[in-house]
Amino acid sequence: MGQTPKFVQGNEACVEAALYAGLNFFAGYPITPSTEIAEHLSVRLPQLGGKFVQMEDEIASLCAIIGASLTGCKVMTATSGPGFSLMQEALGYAVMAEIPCVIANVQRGGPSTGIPTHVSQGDVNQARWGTHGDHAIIALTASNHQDVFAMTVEAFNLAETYRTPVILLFDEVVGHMREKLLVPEPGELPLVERMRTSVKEGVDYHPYLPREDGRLPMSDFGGVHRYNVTGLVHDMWGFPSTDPKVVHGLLRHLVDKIENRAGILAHYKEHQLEDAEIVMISYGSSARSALHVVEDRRQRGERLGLLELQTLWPFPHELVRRKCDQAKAVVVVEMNMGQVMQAVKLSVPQPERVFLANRIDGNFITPGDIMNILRIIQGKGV
Amino acid sequence: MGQTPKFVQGNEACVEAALYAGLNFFAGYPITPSTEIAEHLSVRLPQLGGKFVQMEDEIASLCAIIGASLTGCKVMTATSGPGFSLMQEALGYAVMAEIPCVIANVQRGGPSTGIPTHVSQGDVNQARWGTHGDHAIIALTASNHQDVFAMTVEAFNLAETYRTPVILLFDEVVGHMREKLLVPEPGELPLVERMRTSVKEGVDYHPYLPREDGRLPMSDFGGVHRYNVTGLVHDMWGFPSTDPKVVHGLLRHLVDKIENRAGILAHYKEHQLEDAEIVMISYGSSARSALHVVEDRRQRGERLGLLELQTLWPFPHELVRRKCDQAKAVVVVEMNMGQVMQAVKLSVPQPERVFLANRIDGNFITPGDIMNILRIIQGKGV
Amino acid sequence: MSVKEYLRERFLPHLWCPGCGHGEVLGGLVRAIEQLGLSKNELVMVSGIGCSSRISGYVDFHTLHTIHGRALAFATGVKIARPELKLIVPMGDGDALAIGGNHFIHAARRNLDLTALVMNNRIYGMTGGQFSPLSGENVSATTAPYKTIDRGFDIAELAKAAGATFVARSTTFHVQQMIEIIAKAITHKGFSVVEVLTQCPTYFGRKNKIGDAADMITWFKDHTTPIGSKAKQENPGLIERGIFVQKQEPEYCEEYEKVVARARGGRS
Amino acid sequence: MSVKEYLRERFLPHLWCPGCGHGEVLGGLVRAIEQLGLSKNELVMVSGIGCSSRISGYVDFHTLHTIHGRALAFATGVKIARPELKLIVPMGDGDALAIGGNHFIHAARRNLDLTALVMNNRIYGMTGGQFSPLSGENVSATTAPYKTIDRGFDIAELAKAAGATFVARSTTFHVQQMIEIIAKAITHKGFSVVEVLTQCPTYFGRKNKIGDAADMITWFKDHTTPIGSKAKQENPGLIERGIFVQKQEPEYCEEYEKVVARARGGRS
Amino acid sequence: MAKPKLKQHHINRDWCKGCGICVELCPKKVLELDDQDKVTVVRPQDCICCRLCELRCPDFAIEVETQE
Amino acid sequence: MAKPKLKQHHINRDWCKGCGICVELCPKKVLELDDQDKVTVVRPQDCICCRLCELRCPDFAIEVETQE
Amino acid sequence: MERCRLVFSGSGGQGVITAAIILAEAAVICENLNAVQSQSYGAEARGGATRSDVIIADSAIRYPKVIQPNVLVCLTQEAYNKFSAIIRPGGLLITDSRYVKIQRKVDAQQRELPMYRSVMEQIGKPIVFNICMLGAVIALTGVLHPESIMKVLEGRVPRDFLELNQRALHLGMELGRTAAHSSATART
Amino acid sequence: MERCRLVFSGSGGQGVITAAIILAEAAVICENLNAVQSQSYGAEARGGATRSDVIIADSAIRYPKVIQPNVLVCLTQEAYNKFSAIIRPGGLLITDSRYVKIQRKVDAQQRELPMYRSVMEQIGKPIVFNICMLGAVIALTGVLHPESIMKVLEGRVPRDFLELNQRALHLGMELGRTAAHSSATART
Ligand SMILES: Cc1ncc(C[n+]2csc(CCOP(=O)(O)OP(=O)(O)O)c2C)c(N)n1
Ligand SMILES: Cc1ncc(C[n+]2csc(CCOP(=O)(O)OP(=O)(O)O)c2C)c(N)n1
Ligand code: SF4
Ligand code: SF4
Ligand code: SF4
Ligand code: SF4
Repeated sequence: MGQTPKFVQGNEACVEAALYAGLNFFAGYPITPSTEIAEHLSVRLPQLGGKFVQMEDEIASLCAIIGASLTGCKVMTATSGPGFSLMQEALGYAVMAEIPCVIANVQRGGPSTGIPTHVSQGDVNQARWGTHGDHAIIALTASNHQDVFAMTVEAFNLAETYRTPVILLFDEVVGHMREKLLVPEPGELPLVERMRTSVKEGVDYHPYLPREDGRLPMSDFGGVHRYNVTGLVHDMWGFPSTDPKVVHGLLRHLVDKIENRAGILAHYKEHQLEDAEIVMISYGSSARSALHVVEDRRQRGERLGLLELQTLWPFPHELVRRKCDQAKAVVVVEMNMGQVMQAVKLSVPQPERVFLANRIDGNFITPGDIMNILRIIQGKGV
Repeated sequence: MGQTPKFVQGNEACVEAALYAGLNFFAGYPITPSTEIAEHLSVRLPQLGGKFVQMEDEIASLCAIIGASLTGCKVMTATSGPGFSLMQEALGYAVMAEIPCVIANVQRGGPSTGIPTHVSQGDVNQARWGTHGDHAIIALTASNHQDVFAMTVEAFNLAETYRTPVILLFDEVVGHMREKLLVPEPGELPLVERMRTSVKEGVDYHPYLPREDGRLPMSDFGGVHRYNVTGLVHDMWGFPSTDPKVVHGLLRHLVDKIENRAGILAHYKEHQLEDAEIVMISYGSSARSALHVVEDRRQRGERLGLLELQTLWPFPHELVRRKCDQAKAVVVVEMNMGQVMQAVKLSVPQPERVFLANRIDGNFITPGDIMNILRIIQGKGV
Repeated sequence: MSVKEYLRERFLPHLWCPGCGHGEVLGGLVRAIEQLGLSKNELVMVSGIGCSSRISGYVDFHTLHTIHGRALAFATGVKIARPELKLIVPMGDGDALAIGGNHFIHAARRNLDLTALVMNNRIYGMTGGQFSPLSGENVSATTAPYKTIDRGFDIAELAKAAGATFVARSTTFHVQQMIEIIAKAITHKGFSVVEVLTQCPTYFGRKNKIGDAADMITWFKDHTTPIGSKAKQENPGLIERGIFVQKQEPEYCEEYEKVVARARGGRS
Repeated sequence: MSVKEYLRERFLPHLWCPGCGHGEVLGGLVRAIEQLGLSKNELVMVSGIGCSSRISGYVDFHTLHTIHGRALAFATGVKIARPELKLIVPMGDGDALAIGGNHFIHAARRNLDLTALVMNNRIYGMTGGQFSPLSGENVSATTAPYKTIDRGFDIAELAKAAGATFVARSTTFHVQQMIEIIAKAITHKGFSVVEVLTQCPTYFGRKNKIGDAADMITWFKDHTTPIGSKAKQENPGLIERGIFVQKQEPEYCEEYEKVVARARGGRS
Repeated sequence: MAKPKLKQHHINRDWCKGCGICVELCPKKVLELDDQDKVTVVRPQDCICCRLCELRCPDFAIEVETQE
Repeated sequence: MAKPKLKQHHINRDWCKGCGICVELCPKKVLELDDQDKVTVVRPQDCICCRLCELRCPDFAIEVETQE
Repeated sequence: MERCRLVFSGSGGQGVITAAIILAEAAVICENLNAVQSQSYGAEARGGATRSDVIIADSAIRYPKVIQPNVLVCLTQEAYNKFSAIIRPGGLLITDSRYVKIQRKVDAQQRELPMYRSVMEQIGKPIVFNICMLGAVIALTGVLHPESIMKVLEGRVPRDFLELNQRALHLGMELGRTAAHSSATART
Repeated sequence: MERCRLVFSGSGGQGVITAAIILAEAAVICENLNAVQSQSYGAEARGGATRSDVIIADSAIRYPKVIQPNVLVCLTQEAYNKFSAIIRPGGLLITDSRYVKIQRKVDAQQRELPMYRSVMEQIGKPIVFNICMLGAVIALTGVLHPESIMKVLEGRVPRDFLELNQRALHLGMELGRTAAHSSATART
């Protein structure tokens, strides 16, 4: 049955993927345009014996899934801009306490209440820097439902692998549009399960002592190991410490476990980059318009290619540098004022060759919008 | 009397400056290491007939001062990391509704609860990107009490001039240490007062129609002009709109009014930069250690200089480029993992010549720490 | 002044669905204000986010449309800064008591002199019909396909326990009572809470098969009763209408004046 | 098991000030648990931030030291995910009812089966003595140099109105009663709230010239009385001690089982 | 005071959304919706001027004008 | 049941913070603080083994051991 | 290659969005084509004109919105006024004769069909108005087979309502066919 | 040029921080010098050893912390154990003889003064213990004039407590002087 296609919204594809990945606890608070994720889960989770809870707000939602994660559940919450802003404190806690959890942010127009029902990709930098203090984060995105499915599964896998919150940065267009989805057969996509400690009862268990491979086996609350979890800087047992060595060690660990793996964490797709003179870089729904342009112009012989980023954080600087080194010009296509463009400029040797094709008026960026910019760039004789 | 020195904490210097600037409404919620700001104001404001309110949390605190600002008050709140994270949604509202207000974040060790009583400068990027959606922000900082005073007054002035929230990004060391403060005589420092509309009763007043000089005159709640304030995208009357032209226009206005003025907004101090081969860039308390090093090494004939940034956002790219163009090496001294260093790399032509001298273990960075890095760099033969 | 003069007529017809009770509450509110003959310049309306909160767009007062759940926090700032202004804070049930619950109980505790108007349709309308903390058990909603299990708040009880000094409830069926109560609440010195049971035909009505707007309004007639009525004793399931609490206690802004006096008296 | 076996002795002496009542509450709690003979592996303690919340570091349970005001939200996740675990959620008065007020009333509304233990010292200890929503009027604090004007919450009233099914109050003077009540609260099925009046000699005591820890404890003896006592009628100013509410109502996790049943029954 | 006599119903067809509240809750069944789903007065003679339609209309679409 | 007889007070001087709670609230004034501000038993014979000092000590620093 | 770009418009209650979903789903599930459906949301989706876009194609669809529909359906005057201008020159414009008075002339084949009236007269249940509309669209465009629509409906509506929907679908197809013949030359 | 770097340490209740502030404030307000005072906070400032740093100089002070004090005061054993090692070689180490038992030998001039005992015996009010300590520091270092301290105290303590503080200050200065003479050679 897995192979009979479904015709669903992107938000529903995210739900199907989460369940495929083993989600069994969701807590959330409704907000446009992410609400369908909660709505579909309120139907599906109870059927599977999982837990669906509607909390009093987004802060409580994230706190609740963190608590549930510590009991061994695979957990998720979903929100949009304003709710994501409210989650920033608890997000930092999940980073600090190294709690596997997934947070979907289906982006809408901001800042503030903005244009709630219109599309935007304005939360990219917030996903990276929204909570206080130095930290690292993983953020994934996708442009079509099959990829929404794949990236959602990957989000759960990375959350478990690195004991970290993972952000799914979708947008209103992908979240709300309906298209075909083929749900993979069980086993078709690899799943990373909670790594539980092999330490026996009575033997000293260190919840925050990384193994050689960097992973930190966990022990479910209610199990035989009783330890402490805190948002304070803590030692390998999870107890508060202000010892400078401990502080330095913990903060480096939290950042390095992710930043040092930017290479292997980099998910992306490329379209006709081989001989591309102009490399477009895009992600999420904007990548659909960008790809439309590539396919359209290629027919007319223009040497145009697209690098579609699926991992936004840690930013794949190395990948971007590599893919762009032949390019005469790099055009970042996004629906914000150039948040990813800034990161691209940091990646390439010639930042002055990086251009922005964007739209910020709440409407979905069209191939025409992109073409207009390309004309200008080409006019520049690039 | 203004000229008899006071011996105070940095937090108290901030309080004196806020009152000097005309603060008459403060709402806050205690948190280390910013609490002294609230404590001192709870003594001083009532004496002056101003309003001091302790709210139920930080969210309510920021909301309350926004409301008070609309009645014509000069307003402020103060917090630290976790509270600042909670304020992100309301901060975006202040940006969107263009509400003059000042938010002091006395930084402590993060992420999460982190090391509450220890110093850090880890919230620099959060100040820029903490709330959802594209936006611009002004953030100021200082390294000594006289500058804390000056920058606090400037924060109120800029908030009024640009109808925007302004963030004071101090840190635990400056906030808690005591040193001399000379409170300027009244009139000694220029003050920007609330610009109220000259439009008469009955005549159509546009709260969100910028004048040629870009300023938007306000009308106090309770006055003769009744208008609407909202966090939704809105037209020049303040009423919700989803018209793409209105959306585009408003978002550009919100960002351009600040980003386009990065030059004139750039406050800084320079120490012996003229012939400096190594330019150190620092801010806040770290700049004290950096300056210590400059003065110390200059005696030994090393050509070392310091650019102390007081405006962190909008980032003074142009200034930094100019001040560094003679330098063999640029060393950013900060107590985080290189947040300002990233911005500096974006400013200078040779990012590879930018180095980081930092400390992240909760202890205050020492001149010795900086010297060690300098040795390494010099070892690199730079 | 006529009722319509309190409205921003240019924005009518409003964005609410046909039969939405929020329009009736808006009508009740402006009629109450018209009866009190208040001047528009002394009126400030602060609302949050929700269909209900859009009410602030339609009244010709100083209007502050804020963020979800925080209306009372913003209002606290406005009121303490300018105690002479009259504040009206309409909120949806979710706005007031889901995400906004904490500001609700704290504003009540401070006995701040303003009127909190809870437009309780027992659902999240704006986001498309999810259940709210006022839905109560056994209600269908887009996030409760198997019916709700959460118990609902009793707004009046909660407001009372938190310290509100005026607490009342009415419905969109009992329009005259609604107007009368809102007028009393506005004139009350201190924190006043008026809960109006109102209909969301689009979501609550449809999802729970209560019929159209008129049927929902009739439901309020059949399922409510005056406070302490005999009917209530016979059928405890009935919801009471009327004024539950009305008492004088120290009001925050007045108390603050004393703080200023003490400070000026130099006691520290 | 002996009382000490429930403690992480290696961390004693704890970080609380000399005479801090939080230590007495810790003692009362572990003694209650010892009497109930609960196994450490089935116990989860979730606390927020504050001096009080540091209690989770000293008990040898599964301990979750979270963020300020959110303990009950985290606890909601733990409990619903693993209903068989026993949850104890100690909070300071600020933690529970200032920033945490919303989660407090919503956890009560859901009647989630856990024990909320409010260690009420009427002050923010951790941050150095600012007033709290429980300070009440006429109290001196570092942010109330001219004394407080805010009225205080009545935790018991609020918990009751919000839907708690077990509500009680004791003090650090009445240690035996405290132990007994905590034990009853833990065994109660549903949301139980125990408020313990406790002393912060360092800030509340000093600022309000009540004397040392022992004097503060004695204050509790002189200013409290059993619920409904004659003394209360004669002197309404007295604070009542004892169990205010104890009733059985549908518990959230049990109700959720029904949702699963309905879903599996395919009703949708 | 003499009970008021109806002068006329003022109906704002642009504002009326045809929700039917006034129609169904009019004690005298004075009102109906036309084929455009707008309210119309079909039995003015029965109107007792209780104004409930006016007060309950969510859209300010109906006003009852009375004599003296 | 026979009222318990005191065997001894176990005092943990490392844990005792000298707050004086046990001293001041002991109904029989059995305890005192020494010059190091640590609790000591000065009138064991008066002890009625009510254990209030044990129960009220915030620091688990005093335990009352009784015979049978 | 793209087969068809459609825009269905009307008022909230009329079910135009559902119709669009059914059509697109039928294309994907039953005829193994690609299809995307999207719609305009709005806090103001309370009342006002709703719109739903559908693209049906053999190949992958990248840009999911419809800028110039070659089939435009308007079921209310407001929708007609708002959207009629966007139709592709020579496209097909379907309106309901009860709700829409054609005003502006546009370069398109205009079909005013008495869909609502017929549904009320012959079936008496307004809920299937949108299915009737679907029938007309299929008859006039031949973009999909009616069986595909029925198959999707089977998965969506309770058994005892199926027959009702089937009748509405066929009713719409009739209206469409007759219109097609009658005014083959009515190109305005 | 820097005149003096001091570290005062003890337990929370002893008022070492207040003493440090008074000293630094006196330098700034009364002797027109520069001074910085800072202290170690800690959620664990509940009990534990507190520490306060003071730097006094003629010129501007940049780095505000004291790494190697040339004057170290320890009023509890815990503070002594924790901090005695950081003293500058040849520096001045002042301890209270009731609370601190000197153990480790450090390259410094060690002064064990019976400050607490003297305060209790001659004044009977423990609150002025820290002022007595200040007196000793001044006598032993001459870093400031006692009048400056008194001037600052006037601004801080209620009038009727002034005399008390003055006595404590002088008591401390005596203890300091005698110690200075008695053990001029006690350099260990
Ligand atoms: C922080 C935040 N979370 C969630 C939302 C989404 N949201 C908007 S209104 C609303 C609730 C609406 O329900 P209610 O307050 O009862 O008002 P109603 O629409 O029913 O009148 C929600 C959840 C938001 N705008 N902001
Ligand atoms: C979001 C946030 N705001 C503020 C703080 C600072 N803070 C820590 S504990 C506390 C209150 C402590 O008082 P209470 O909860 O009554 O516990 P106590 O310390 O008195 O035991 C505050 C305001 C914080 N840690 N996080
Ligand atoms: S959705 Fe419900 S609450 Fe919102 S406008 Fe429509 S009827 Fe009113
Ligand atoms: S400050 Fe108060 S609450 Fe905190 S530990 Fe000390 S006595 Fe206890
Ligand atoms: S006034 Fe009363 S009787 Fe007359 S139409 Fe309106 S509701 Fe009916
Ligand atoms: S109560 Fe405990 S800590 Fe306090 S003095 Fe007695 S034994 Fe020591």
